[in-house]
Amino acid sequence: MTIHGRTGATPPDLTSVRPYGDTLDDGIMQLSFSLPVPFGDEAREAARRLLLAMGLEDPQIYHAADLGDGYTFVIVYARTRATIDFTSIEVAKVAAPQRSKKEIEALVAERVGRDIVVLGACTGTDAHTVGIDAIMNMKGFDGDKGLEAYRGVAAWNLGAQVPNEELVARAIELDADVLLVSQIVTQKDVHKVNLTELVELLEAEGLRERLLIAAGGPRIGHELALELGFDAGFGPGTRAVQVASWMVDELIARGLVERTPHGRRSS
Amino acid sequence: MTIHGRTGATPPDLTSVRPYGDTLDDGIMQLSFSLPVPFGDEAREAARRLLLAMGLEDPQIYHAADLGDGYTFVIVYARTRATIDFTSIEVAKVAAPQRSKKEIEALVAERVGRDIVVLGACTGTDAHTVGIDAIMNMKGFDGDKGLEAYRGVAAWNLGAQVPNEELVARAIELDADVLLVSQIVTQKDVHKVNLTELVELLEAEGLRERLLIAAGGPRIGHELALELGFDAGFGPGTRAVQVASWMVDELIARGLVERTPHGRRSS
Amino acid sequence: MNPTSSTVHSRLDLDPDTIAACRAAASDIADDVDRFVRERTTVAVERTITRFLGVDDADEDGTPLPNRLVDTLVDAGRLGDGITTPLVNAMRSLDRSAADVARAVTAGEVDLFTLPELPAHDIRDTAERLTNDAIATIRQTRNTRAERIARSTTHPDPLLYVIVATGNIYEDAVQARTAAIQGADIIAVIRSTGQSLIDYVPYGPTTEGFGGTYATQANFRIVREALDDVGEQLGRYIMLCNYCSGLCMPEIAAMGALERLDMMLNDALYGVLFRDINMQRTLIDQYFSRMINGLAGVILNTGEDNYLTTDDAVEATHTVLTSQFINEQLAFRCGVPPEQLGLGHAMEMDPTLENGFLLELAQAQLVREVFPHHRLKYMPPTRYMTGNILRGLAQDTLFNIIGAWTRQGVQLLGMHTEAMHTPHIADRHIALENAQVVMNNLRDIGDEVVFRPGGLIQKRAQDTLARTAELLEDIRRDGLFDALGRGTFAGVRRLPNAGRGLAGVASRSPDYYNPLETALRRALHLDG
Amino acid sequence: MNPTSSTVHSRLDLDPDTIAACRAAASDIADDVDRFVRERTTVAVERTITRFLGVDDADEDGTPLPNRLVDTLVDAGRLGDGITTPLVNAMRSLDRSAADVARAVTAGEVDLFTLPELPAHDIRDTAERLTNDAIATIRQTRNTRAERIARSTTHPDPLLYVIVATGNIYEDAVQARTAAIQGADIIAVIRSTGQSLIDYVPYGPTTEGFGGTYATQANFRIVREALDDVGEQLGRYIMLCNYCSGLCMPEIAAMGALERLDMMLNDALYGVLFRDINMQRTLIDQYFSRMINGLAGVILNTGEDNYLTTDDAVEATHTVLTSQFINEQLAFRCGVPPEQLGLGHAMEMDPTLENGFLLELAQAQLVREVFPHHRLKYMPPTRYMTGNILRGLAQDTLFNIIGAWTRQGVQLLGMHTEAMHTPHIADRHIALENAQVVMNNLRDIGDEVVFRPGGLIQKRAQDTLARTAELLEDIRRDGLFDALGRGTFAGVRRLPNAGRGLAGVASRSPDYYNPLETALRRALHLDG
Ligand code: B12
Ligand code: B12
Ligand SMILES: Cc1ncc(COP(=O)(O)O)c(C=O)c1O
Ligand SMILES: Cc1ncc(COP(=O)(O)O)c(C=O)c1O
Repeated sequence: MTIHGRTGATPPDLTSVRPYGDTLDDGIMQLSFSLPVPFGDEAREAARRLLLAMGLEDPQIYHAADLGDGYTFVIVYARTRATIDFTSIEVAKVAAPQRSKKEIEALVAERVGRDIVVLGACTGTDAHTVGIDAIMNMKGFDGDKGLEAYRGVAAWNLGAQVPNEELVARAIELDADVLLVSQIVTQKDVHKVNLTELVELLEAEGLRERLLIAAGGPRIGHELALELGFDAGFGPGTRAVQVASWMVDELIARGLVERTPHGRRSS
Repeated sequence: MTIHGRTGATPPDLTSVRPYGDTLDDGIMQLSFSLPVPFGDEAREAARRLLLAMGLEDPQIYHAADLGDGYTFVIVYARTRATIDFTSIEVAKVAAPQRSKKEIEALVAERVGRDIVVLGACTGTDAHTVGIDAIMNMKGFDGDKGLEAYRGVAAWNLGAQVPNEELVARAIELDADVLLVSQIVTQKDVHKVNLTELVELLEAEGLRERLLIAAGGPRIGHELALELGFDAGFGPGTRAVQVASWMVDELIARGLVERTPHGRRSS
Repeated sequence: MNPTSSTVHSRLDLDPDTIAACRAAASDIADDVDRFVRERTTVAVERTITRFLGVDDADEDGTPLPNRLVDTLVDAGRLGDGITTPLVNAMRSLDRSAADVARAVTAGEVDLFTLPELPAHDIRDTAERLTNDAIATIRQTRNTRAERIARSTTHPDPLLYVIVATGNIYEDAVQARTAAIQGADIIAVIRSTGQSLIDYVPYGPTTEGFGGTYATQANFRIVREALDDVGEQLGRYIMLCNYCSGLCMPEIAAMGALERLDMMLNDALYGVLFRDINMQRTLIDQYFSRMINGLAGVILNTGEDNYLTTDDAVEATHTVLTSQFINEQLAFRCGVPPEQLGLGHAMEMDPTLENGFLLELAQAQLVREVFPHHRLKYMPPTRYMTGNILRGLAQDTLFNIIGAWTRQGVQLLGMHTEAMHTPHIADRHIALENAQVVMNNLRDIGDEVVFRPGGLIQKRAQDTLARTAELLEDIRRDGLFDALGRGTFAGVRRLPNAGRGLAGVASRSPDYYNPLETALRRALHLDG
Repeated sequence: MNPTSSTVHSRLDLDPDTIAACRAAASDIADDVDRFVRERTTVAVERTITRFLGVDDADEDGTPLPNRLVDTLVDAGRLGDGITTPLVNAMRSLDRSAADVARAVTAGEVDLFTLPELPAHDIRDTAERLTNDAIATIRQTRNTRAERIARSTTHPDPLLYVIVATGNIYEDAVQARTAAIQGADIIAVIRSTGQSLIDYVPYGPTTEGFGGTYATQANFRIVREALDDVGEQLGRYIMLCNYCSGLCMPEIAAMGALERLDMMLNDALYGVLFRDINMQRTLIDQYFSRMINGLAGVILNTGEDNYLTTDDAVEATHTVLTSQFINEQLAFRCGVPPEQLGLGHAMEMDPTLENGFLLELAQAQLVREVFPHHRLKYMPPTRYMTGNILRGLAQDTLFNIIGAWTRQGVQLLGMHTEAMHTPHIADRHIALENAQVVMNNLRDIGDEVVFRPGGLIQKRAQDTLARTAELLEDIRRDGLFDALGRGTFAGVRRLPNAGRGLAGVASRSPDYYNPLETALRRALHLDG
């Protein structure tokens, strides 16, 4: 990987990268936070010491404000000595090649020979449908059509606030190949709870290995999804075509295209 | 020290204070910084790992932007486990009592009995006079008159970009009691260099003990000033009346009011 | 409250006849709904009555006693008669309070429907006395508010509104206080995700919620006390806001009336579109709920702002205005005066749109002029907020400019962290500071600059108004249910017999008795 | 370049006669200065001539050879004769280049004043040839710029200007490139504190500066190359800016002409007021310096924006306009056309001032209308910026709104960290994003809204113009030196014989010879 633009300037050592304020390796970071202590010089000092305790150097309190009732907000700049080896970083990415809708449809026709059944839902108490609609619905997102528009895909969008139990029941009923789960509300990690529960339900039903499951949402990444036992994760800005490409690839790779209805198997 | 407003809510443990996002002790901090690595998933991951290396937990990349040419900017929220004992914090403060201009003038008349000679300057290459003018000049700052307006004070404002040597020479010439030094430019800690040099020059001239020196500026605090060998430091928002009160107090306390001209002593 | 009034020259050069035509169409639409509603009742309406009669407690499983009581009514197949007769009958027969009767019924000690039936006039006497007490209590609360507001200092509109949403009512109270100290005029306690879909109101103080805190009467009281306390210190009356919309609209309105909430989100259409609540159920609930809000002097907020989170703000602004016209009329039918009517609208265009600010400005001024006496609630950018909190701060700054420029009634402050988390304590501080600085710095801009006659801003507003008039005619012709079925609002389609809560609806039987409704109508000077 | 021109109707309803009267007064004031300047020269002017003749190097102590050469002139008491005659005489006598002569003089091998004097016409022939070469070089650079700009894409005004100020020219270049990629149109390399007070221009690439990086010819070249390179990739011409003001005005202008700088801060009054440079010295320097800028096609920026950092922006805006009128005339005397004239002004009111935004808007529009064809440079909030970077971002957002609204020529982007540090790499990014989003989102607001006739905005502008006319009359009567002595500008008093650099001034002797000045005047179509 090449770093451009530092002609004449010392190049960064990518095995030991540190934040850059206005000079290489100066380690400068901006921080802001609140403390449950009354506003005043002591609060500033507490903020300073906290940063020192965290190993930051030269903390400069740029601003402190009284939030009232014994709370103080601060904005600070400080320097870190920490470094990171950038050359050793490898990020798990959804592996599917970039294909067009047409190519995907051709692939399904050729290699699958039947409709792929896809169920989408926003689960738990989460009522944010815009994301899953963008992936599932005809209209799609940002000019990219959703899965409903694909020949060779039977797409069912179950909408919002779908309990995991219901999703699993519908998966059995419709003999689904792929479940697409959206989780937008993440407070207190409720998305992790919801997603984990789904995996457990599927395992309990003996279905986990027979279908693909993918999660998506603004705070979901591929790595987190894998961690939670999903097959893929899709973050902000995802388009249906990416999901479709991955799903077809993976169904073929896993030999899940030969159909044995779940319903029958689990009965 | 009482914390109000947490009726019914768990009160903070002031011996072990941690940042407060929206729940006591959640440890949430906002950070932003740039890294000299090309924009992309690897850059996000580098930012995340850097925070983990710093001991922060659960780093969430809220935003990453391509700065071009191999640089990436990130905005992150994360949690710290660090705590600070707020009850043990004591901050050195300029000790002088709050007095009015009238009271100060009366005190000078009664206890000093002559004009206190005060020199003000913005030293080195620093050309920011607004701060020192606010303290020295008749007009003052925010409705508070400057030292020129005080009976019993002979105030000399030498202006900007005054070399330390010249300030010391004028101190000798005018037989100064107090030197007030402003430092606004702080890049690469040039203010510390300038202030330290002044102390050394005064010591070399044998003058250090015979006068008071105070520093001021937006990034100067009392503690820093003490560290650098000054008698006091004044930060943003300082008013002349605070400086005057401190100066009279301190001159009296140190017995510097009995006049032995420096000029004579040092000759 | 606002500089523009119908008598004042329109800054947008709007045609008063078109506005009048819109109102006439909306009035017909509302009459239609009104007829439908008056013939029906719901479990929530009946539970509300028990609350006014003094039932407020839960069984050991946490099921509130109003639910237990009304469930027996449903089980008996007598929802269409209303709860009042059997409940008051039991009170009189057993000489016990409503609360005691409820406990006895819950414990299985008493069966409402096997007790001897007292003479109708006996029941009615007691019921009317108890009802009048309830009305008096509401009035008393309203007076208390009025007295406190009279002592309070104010600043120019808009009022500054922020939310707390920690999930823990005690943390909420802490943060509500700090927000008040920082200058907030109104504090809304956001509900936990999912509460609007449960067909009862949780009981007691709660400390576990996701993305919000349960609306319970105890929780209302805790924050109300915190705000009264801090308000006294500040010399300002701090308003408290919560949510009626959902499956318990009138019950929560009742709780709000008792605990002196000042503002409540109250919109059946929101529940239909965004929570998939059955439209029959929630429109009936809304009706009773809004009468209670009306008498309690509560400012009621509608949810049209949400439409632009799922529909396109450039294309679909006329649907917002259309819905506002309808919502206005629906509220008028419940005796809610314009001053208590916080029609919602929002700034939701993509900030990268060239001249988008001018379109947003046109829309905000349009709503302001069409509803000159209403305490409009102006909602901040949400949809196009991203994790880039610094760009977000700029978006919120632009939003605050428009709020001041068009003198909105209530400015729901944008949070620069909107895309990522419910507000942290510092986020509100940053938002309040931004609003205060910006609004003060641009205070009179609305008076000092004029929209170019025939320019982009005027044309945009006029065009939106014209499209609104057309759409209202369509709905007048086909009815509101049909419009909802076609996806007119928010791009969401809903059918009259689908969605949650339909089971809780019943036609009123000839024996239906609801003296509270009668008393409310009387107090609100509503006909019939 | 801008929508308002003198023929177009004034949005502020300004009186054209008052504007004309201001210009007439300023013209007289400038003539006065012009007369004064033409009779004098300075060490800096003479050093500049040596640079154009090809001297560019430093001795082992780092003293530039132009200084060494001109010092011998001063030591010989012959500054009033100018350097051209002795230098060209030496070149001709020794048949060596100017650079070689300079090295020889520095080495003590040659004494300019003991060489035989060649006939005057010989000297003049050579001098004029060399001078014409210099003029050709400047023209060539100017053409190169024009060609590159012709290939470049543009966006609506204002141009976006950001600074780099790391102290290390290589880091500056890195950051200049990233800023260009992010959308900056102009990059200014800020100088190290104190450079403006040293009476020479440092030599070679430098990596150690405080609050900025030394202006050296090598440094100019490094950043110019970086910007040409990145500009090619982007399909945009990226302008480079540096500073003439100080004790070396014309020398730096010469370096800028050679290295294709596009914009230079060039204002003697700035040096007088904010650096305590002697007014005689710097006005003479400015004169020569501006002619060079003028011919080089460099946009020249003045420093009136700074006045409001020490004086009060509400009370003293008329002093800004007054100085701009004078600076315009002074620039016209040097052949600088309006298109190259970047008069500076700023947004510097306390953001907590009620309606302050309206006053700032009035001022920005006033300056825009009074100088319709000028590439006005609009400076961001600095004085009232604090360590509260989030409030700062809002202040900068308001500033960007006014820039777009009044179509300024150049928008110097505010940094939210202004109060605390020179910009970090991310700060510029944040500022550029803010400006782009905001300006696009409000693009045509200036055309779509109108100031209320007779309203606060118009009145404020008219009042400022009236006070300006009065003040210009006073200065016409008493002269510019007197005005500076009275503290008219920036609240700072300066006396004609005080301040730095007076020793470097001399009256021109009857033998004074400066063919470069003559050639410049000719090329710029200036009389006499
Ligand atoms: C629109 C919206 C709403 C609408 C939802 C309407 C609807 N029908 O969806 C309404 C107004 C009803 C609403 C209500 C609430 N909301 Co809301 N809402 C938003 C908002 C503004 C935008 C979300 C959105 O539509 N994004 C656009 C879509 C296209 O992006 P996306 O969801 O990320 O989807 C993309 C990718 O992530 C991916 N993707 C998503 N899912 C999936 C699934 C799969 C399988 C795949 C492959 C890909 C994929 O592909 C999509 C296209 O690229 C956000 C704030 C924001 N700016 O993000 C808050 C936000 C999500 N809401 C929030 C909350 C808390 C609520 C409420 C609880 C209360 C409140 N604060 O308003 C209620 C209750 C909601 C509930 N029970 O779930 C919080 C969540 C906080 C958190 N992180 O936990 C947010 C962040 C706002 C906030 N700061 O408070 N909300
Ligand atoms: C005004 C100003 C200027 C004016 C100065 C005019 C003048 N005659 O003073 C001009 C335009 C000339 C200028 C030029 C430059 N400036 Co300047 N300037 C500022 C600005 C906007 C405001 C400073 C100010 O006047 N504050 C108001 C006064 C009242 O506050 P104060 O100084 O803090 O003083 C108070 C207290 O600190 C205290 N105090 C101060 N001194 C003393 C002394 C004593 C003894 C006591 C008791 C108390 C005391 O009391 C005062 C009253 O309460 C700041 C940015 C900002 N918003 O702060 C940048 C700033 C200070 N400038 C800066 C720089 C780098 C420069 C330049 C090098 C280039 C540039 N970027 O513009 C040049 C060169 C300056 C030089 N050689 O020193 C940087 C400094 C960065 C750093 N931390 O090192 C800043 C922070 C801007 C930036 N981000 O780049 N500047
Ligand atoms: C009218 C209305 N009611 C209720 C709500 C909140 O409802 P819930 O608690 O279901 O999220 C909103 C939120 O935007 C609203 O606009
Ligand atoms: C006209 C002008 N010249 C020069 C400068 C910078 O000068 P110095 O390098 O002396 O700080 C400024 C800075 O604001 C200016 O406005």
